[in-house]
Amino acid sequence: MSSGALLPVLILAVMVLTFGALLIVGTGLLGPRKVIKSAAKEMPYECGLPGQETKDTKVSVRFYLTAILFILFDIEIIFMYPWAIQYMDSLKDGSGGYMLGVMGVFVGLFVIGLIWEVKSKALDWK
Amino acid sequence: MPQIQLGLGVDSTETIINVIKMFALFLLMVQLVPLLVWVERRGSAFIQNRYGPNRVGPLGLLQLLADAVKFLFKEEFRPKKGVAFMYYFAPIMALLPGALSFASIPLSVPITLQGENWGPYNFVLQGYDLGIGIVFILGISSLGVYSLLMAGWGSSNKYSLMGALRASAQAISYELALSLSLVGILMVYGTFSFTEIVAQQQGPLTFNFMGQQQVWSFLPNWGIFYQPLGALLFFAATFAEANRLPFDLPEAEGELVAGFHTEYAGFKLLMFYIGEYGHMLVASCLLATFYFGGYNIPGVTPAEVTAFFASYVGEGNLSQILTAVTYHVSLLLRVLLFLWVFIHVRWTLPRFRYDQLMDLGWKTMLPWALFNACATAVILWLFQS
Amino acid sequence: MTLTAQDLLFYILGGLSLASALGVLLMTNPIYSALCLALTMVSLAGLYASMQAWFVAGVQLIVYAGAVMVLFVMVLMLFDLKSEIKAFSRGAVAGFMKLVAVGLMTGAFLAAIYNSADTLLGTSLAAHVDGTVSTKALAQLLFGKYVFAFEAMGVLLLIIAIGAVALSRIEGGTHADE
Amino acid sequence: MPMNSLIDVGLSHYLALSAALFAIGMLGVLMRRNVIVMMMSIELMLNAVNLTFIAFSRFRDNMDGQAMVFFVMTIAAAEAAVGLALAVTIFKRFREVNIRYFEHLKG
Repeated sequence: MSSGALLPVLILAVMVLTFGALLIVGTGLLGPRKVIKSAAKEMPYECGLPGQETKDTKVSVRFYLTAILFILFDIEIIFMYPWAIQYMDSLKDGSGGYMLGVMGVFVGLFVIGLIWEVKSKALDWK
Repeated sequence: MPQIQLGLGVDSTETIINVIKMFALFLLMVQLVPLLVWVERRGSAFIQNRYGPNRVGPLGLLQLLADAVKFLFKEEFRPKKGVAFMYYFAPIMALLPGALSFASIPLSVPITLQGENWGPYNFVLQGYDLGIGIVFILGISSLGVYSLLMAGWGSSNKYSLMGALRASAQAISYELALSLSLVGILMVYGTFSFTEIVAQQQGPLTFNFMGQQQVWSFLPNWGIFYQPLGALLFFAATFAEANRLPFDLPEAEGELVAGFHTEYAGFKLLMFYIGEYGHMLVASCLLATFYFGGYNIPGVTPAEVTAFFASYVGEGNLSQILTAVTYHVSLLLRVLLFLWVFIHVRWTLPRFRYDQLMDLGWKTMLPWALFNACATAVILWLFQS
Repeated sequence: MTLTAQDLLFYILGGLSLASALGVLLMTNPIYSALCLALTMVSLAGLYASMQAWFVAGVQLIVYAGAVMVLFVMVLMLFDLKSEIKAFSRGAVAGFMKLVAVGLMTGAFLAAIYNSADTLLGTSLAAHVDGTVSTKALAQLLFGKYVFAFEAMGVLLLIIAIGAVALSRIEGGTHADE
Repeated sequence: MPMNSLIDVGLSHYLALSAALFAIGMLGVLMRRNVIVMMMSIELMLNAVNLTFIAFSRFRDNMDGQAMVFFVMTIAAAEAAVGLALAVTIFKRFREVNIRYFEHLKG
């Protein structure tokens, strides 16, 4: 099996999706047929309180700010992967110091960004 | 019809064997849920000094079979205002990350089987061997967030949407610490593929200190001795990724009823559990592969084990298969140990509050992971020169 | 005439990415179009992997499908955007003109590709490239030839991190007094 | 290797696919009214360009294409982050994510 072939991944994904779909359709068919429809049952579950469908729930800025900061720091980590992979080789052929310097500057910017985020209370979840 | 060369095997029999092996590995993960739920209920009972399920079958083992059958026959329910497609696709999507990641982890030593008519065929207990193991698993586990968001949005319930957003915010914050702790592993091993990482962990602990080789033969050459802090960060981050206590606030009963899977019942809820336990299984396998020597048995090489079985069973397929089984059992012991740690922590540690949880992720785990990566780089540079 | 795994992959993933790209365009509910775009990103990652660009396929999965699209879906879910009736801009004539313009442009691209099909072919292709080896070659390039661009990326990401937080804190605005 | 041989997939097959994706992305930007969907179409166009880079890097056998894809991804993600932060701020102010409201920014 040539290592690195992508087709098995697709085959497994299709198998998993059909397995899940069969499960859902199967439980649908196996369950009791005469489903008692009642408004109370259909309402979203809110621990017994009558559902108040307020127009716009209080929108917290924190969620999408965390997602934005996640993207930016994730890319900085992804840039570290190629560097980490060849770090041992560059140590062996003597260019370790240069590699360390290049990544030191990059990680320095990463740390400055992180410190600024923490200090600017962007990540406080109060 | 053009003859299709799939990447799966030399001839059609090998391809069929590989496809069956892949599905068997997926079923191995799916049937793990009843086992782990049983261990969890008995274990928590043991911790809280009570019995746990013991009515149905010996030691309550069949309790899970009874639950599964009960779940199968539950009434099909969907909230009226729910978004049908997303409501049904979310549990299916929850299965995908665990299955695809588990299939890429090597579970045993590759062996070669030889029959009279079918040629030498090397068999490895692994779904598929992608050259880039680590990056693939990180990519697939970052897709797990979609099943949370779809479940939250599909059940059109204010609380489950909030639970889904909280769970995904937590999952992505801890993914940073997870991928940063892997940078240390990449530096030490210099490769992405799992088989090479496990191969580099054989033999006694050898590292070069100030230029000359140091061999400590009493310690195995495991990753934990190179990356102790990395292992701790990795394990803690996988707790948060799998929404396990102490990081399971989004699903906590007290907080948001049951978070994103409030409106789910029956087998759909069980599929979310399969996803969660699958994530736990992958995390334990990764921890064993990176830091505890994968399927290596310290002090013994695969050739010796095959020779040992050959002396009893005679040269041929059986001794090869027995070697593969022993190496698989050695990995399984480590994985079960870590799964027990997952369960043990659930019943001993209290739950974090949400702001503490996010602060821990961003303000302590991420800086420590960064420190670990930089410290590894500097130490490697010092030791190397 | 053997259909190798790579051709099969190209047609499966190419079809999947085209279908989901059309889904992004045609779905009126923005959340469905965001999920279709996520599916496009995943199928493109598969296409990169089928072209033996292993590390970039992984990065595409992690960065695009796993981070950028999660941000889009989260923003759409936070703001509770139902499917809009007037999803497409009005004006049949304007719409038709846009379609013609894009059609002409794509036709020009395809004609250029078709005519230059034989000149574009490069050297013989390595059937299988190992993921780690190709990433090391990429790293040599990234820290050798493009080291300045690499540092510029670090600065860009720092600026965006500060900018996004500042943007989310704006209270007033030109019409704040209304 | 003219394009019409459908069996062995060459460089021009990938280029044709990325041209189609680019056209769909452009149509998305021109036709849709919702700002966030327009930004998604821009992401789609950037991905089509990435596909071309990877195709050339694969069939001309040099790695510069993959390094360029790295940088395009960073810039696209940064653009998406700032674009969405802007759209969210405007949405909170005007309660509407329609492109027409953006003229208020003329100031």
